[in-house]
Amino acid sequence: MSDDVLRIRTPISIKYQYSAGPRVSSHLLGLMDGRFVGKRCPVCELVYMPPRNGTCAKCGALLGEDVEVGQRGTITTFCVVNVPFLGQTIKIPYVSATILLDGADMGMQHLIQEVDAADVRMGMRVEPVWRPREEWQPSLENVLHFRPTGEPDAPFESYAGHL
Amino acid sequence: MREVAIIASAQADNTATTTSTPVEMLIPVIQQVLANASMTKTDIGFWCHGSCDYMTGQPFSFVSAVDALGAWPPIIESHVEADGAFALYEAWLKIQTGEIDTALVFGNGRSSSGDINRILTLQLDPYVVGPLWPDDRSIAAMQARACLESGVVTERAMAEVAQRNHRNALTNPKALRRGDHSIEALMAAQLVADPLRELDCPAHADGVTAVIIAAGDRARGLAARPAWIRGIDHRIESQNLGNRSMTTLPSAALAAHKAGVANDKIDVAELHAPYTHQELLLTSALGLSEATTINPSGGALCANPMMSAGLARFAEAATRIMNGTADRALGHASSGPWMQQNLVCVLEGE
Amino acid sequence: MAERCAVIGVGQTQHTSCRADVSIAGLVREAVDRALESAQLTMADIDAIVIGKAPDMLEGVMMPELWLVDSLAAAGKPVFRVHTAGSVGGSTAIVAAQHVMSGVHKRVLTVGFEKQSDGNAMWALSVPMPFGMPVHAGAGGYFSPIIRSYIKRSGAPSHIGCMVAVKDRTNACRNPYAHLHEPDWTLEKAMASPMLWDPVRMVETCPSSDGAMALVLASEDVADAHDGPKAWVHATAMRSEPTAFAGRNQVSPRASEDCANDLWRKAGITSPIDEIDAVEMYVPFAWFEPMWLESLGFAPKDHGWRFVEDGVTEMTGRLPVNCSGGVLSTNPIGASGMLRFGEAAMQVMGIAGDHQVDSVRKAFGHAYGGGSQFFAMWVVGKDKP
Amino acid sequence: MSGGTSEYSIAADGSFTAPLELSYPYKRTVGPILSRFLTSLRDQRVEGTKGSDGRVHVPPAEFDPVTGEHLTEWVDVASTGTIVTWSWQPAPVEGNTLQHPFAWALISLDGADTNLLHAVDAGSADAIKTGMRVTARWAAEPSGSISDIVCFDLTSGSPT
Repeated sequence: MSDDVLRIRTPISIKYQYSAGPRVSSHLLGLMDGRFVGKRCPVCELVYMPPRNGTCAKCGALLGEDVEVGQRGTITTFCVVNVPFLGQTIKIPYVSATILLDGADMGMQHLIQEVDAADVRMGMRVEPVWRPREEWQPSLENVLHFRPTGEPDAPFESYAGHL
Repeated sequence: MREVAIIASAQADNTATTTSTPVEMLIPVIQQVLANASMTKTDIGFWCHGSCDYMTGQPFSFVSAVDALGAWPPIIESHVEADGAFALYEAWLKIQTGEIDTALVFGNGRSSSGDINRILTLQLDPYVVGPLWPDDRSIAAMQARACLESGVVTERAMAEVAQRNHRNALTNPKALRRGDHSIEALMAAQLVADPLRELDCPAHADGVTAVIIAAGDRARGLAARPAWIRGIDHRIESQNLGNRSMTTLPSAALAAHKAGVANDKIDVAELHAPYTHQELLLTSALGLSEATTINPSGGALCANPMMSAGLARFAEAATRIMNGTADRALGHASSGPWMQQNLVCVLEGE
Repeated sequence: MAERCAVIGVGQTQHTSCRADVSIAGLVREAVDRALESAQLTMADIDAIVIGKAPDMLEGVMMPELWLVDSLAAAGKPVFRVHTAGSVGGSTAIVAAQHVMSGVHKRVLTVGFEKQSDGNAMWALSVPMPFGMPVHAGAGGYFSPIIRSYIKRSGAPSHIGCMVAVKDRTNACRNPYAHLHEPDWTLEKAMASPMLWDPVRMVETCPSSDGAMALVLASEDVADAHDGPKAWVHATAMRSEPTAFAGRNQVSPRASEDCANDLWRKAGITSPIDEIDAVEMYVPFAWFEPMWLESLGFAPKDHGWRFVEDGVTEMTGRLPVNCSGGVLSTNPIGASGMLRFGEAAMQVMGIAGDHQVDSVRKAFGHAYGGGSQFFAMWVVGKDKP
Repeated sequence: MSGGTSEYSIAADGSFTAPLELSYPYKRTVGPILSRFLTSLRDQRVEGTKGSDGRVHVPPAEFDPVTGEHLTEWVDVASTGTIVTWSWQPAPVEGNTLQHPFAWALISLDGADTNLLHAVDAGSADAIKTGMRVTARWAAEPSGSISDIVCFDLTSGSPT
């Protein structure tokens, strides 16, 4: 009875209109201008870059003033990816790291390239490599990846509180 | 059973579309309900949230809602993939266990992100019903015709429901749709899903509702006139559209019986009936009489923020108790095609 | 105060990557029928049903509890749906227990399920949001940096994760329902397993499973009248904290520590390592076993890995952890938490078969979800609380 | 780029918005009962299961909705039936079997005790009435799905 119907295809397609919300507009406009613009929480005064969905989760408060943070940052922690991940075109192994940009209080995830995966370290200083300006969109993907700056590593204490 | 009462509520203005993120919509309402109760987040023993991923198309969408609570230090919190009114039920249960004395419950929904009538198709049998893609409005329309042809409702009665709710909404600043329409105009309006007309169908909206409940003397200390939950129960019935009464709501009738609706006169009832014919079915299933004022807020016909509309009914009913305009009120929430699931709550003043 | 509540029925499905022989309803009923049988009850005896599962997008059915009503003969009953991410199975069992502890119901059926093979977990777990960052590495990419932080902080040797993986995969061979039955793992072989998300090896990750777990919870009078094995609920606890904020400790989230402390206090437990006889812990990546041992108060800070290395968490050890094979061997997301809670109850009831630990008086069930931010735990025991 | 970022637009309040489409090809294992029902449909036959109360369920119930027992007894039913109720779909949506205006109807198939939800190709809302007789229109290339019945056609003759 191998001819029996055992499995059916039931494709589901729903179209939505997504909105990033007004509070991240300055952040996205900044990215379209090659700058990292985060926001400060009016309560705890910590700087969120990126400003997530416009809120400080710790305080349950709407984020306030814009704060442009530095282009350079520190790798707080990372993982070396050896699995060809869904839709991922980068050749493995590659490094996905949490990067604490100078002046920001929260790390963000991005790629580390132009260095052997085995040489990536917690504390390593990195800088962004931007796509050609004409390709810029309102997205952190305007940054192709981060690469080492060659500066001395940041001491563990300087980012221990951000692990 | 411990005495539990609704002591405060807050709602966002219902809107047709929203650009704010769900979290940005939540924060002002959470802060407002706390302010209305003169409480701070540290006074809340338990937080419970009702929402649905398919409203925004984002899996785990409720996770970011925790960002709106300032959940630090960590909180006791839970989530139901349902209307916020079911979150209130979970909180009521938790208070009954004695573990907590206060809870903040909230529901948020966004009907404007996608085609809500299509999204609701995903609630149906995924093998032999959903794949045909019948939309929510068409399904409601089949029920409406069965009710009309069996004489359970009339076109005029449906028009009167639409007229009353839209008139009531004139005094509800939160409502999305309102107006003073003549029966003739309503009955002459174009059919959008024969036999349904536009104003027979819910005003799908984006909205947020938050409610605070508290036990016994804690409630008395927090509100001048708490809305005491004297009975609360929810029941479900078969979803099978082909093997189910189209003209009665047995699950609503049973929930009403368990909640003790008939024990005394109901002054005000806030019903989560998305379509006009469904309000008529529900009114009879709940055993409500002419003596009961139905939907002074305009109900779901004038603002139906999915996953928040039911809790909004509870908030509206409680408000009538708390401001002294009613002594006994009924709050109702429903879910599923043809109001498959019904939650009934009887509120009383002291 | 709370009414007493006991688990009097436990039932789970055969778990595998694709249960091609059943529909979603058939999968759910397989677990439910077994739970009812062990509780010596029928569907008609059940007062209320509490259903838990992870994102509806995994199967593409919105609020599936609604259309499952007929398959559960639930018309006329209260049916309640819980969803708290990966912790959902645990949260659902707790909400079900509250249906009894509140005094509202006497016989409550709860079930957690996931039919992941109908879709693809990756879809639901990583929908690319506009303006967002692309997911560079999936769940492993999210959790392995946290594991790296733990390793750096605790000074754990690199083979600890593999030791946990070998233990759980070996334990799973004693559990007929487990998804993975791989008897021939050795530490050497595990260390040679491909490094997917350095420091996480393939052997240290969990599978994607179809499966369901169901429990029958009963009030004190019903449980007393039940002549089969039972596990009394001694305490339950839940805690949540936000996914991400500046300065958050993701290795040992405060919500985890607060939840455990609250649980031990409610259960009257002063020394978890001495008073808990069996642990079913939510370990989707092997390294989380030592991390949770510390966070939950079983091991001193930075010593969790020593417990693993010294065999403390082996089935024959002082604190047997995941004798069922755990999440590392079976992972139907919506059911995984309830599997932990249910397996803990099975140890107390003495019905765990070949993975039964001797003379278990108190067992611990644990689940967590989201970005290590939602926690649900319970302690069940042989004696009334 | 993630999601529909490249198709972004900016709202009045400065919010960036973009389309987000959830589009997944779910493949469902159907289990023994639905397998037999769908296999029969592919052969242009309609079968239902008999409930513990003797009522015939079409589409088949895997479990009795009242007692919960596993249902295993099969009954052949006709591919003709009577309209129990209907509504009009003026604007078909993606996924509907008909792409021109049609009626949704609950149909009582001859020999069944439950009603089947399907489309009726009635032409216009004026042409359809409750109680009318209908006949299944089979798909030219059946695939073993509910869509093997493309829709139902009104059969000549007045309402029964």
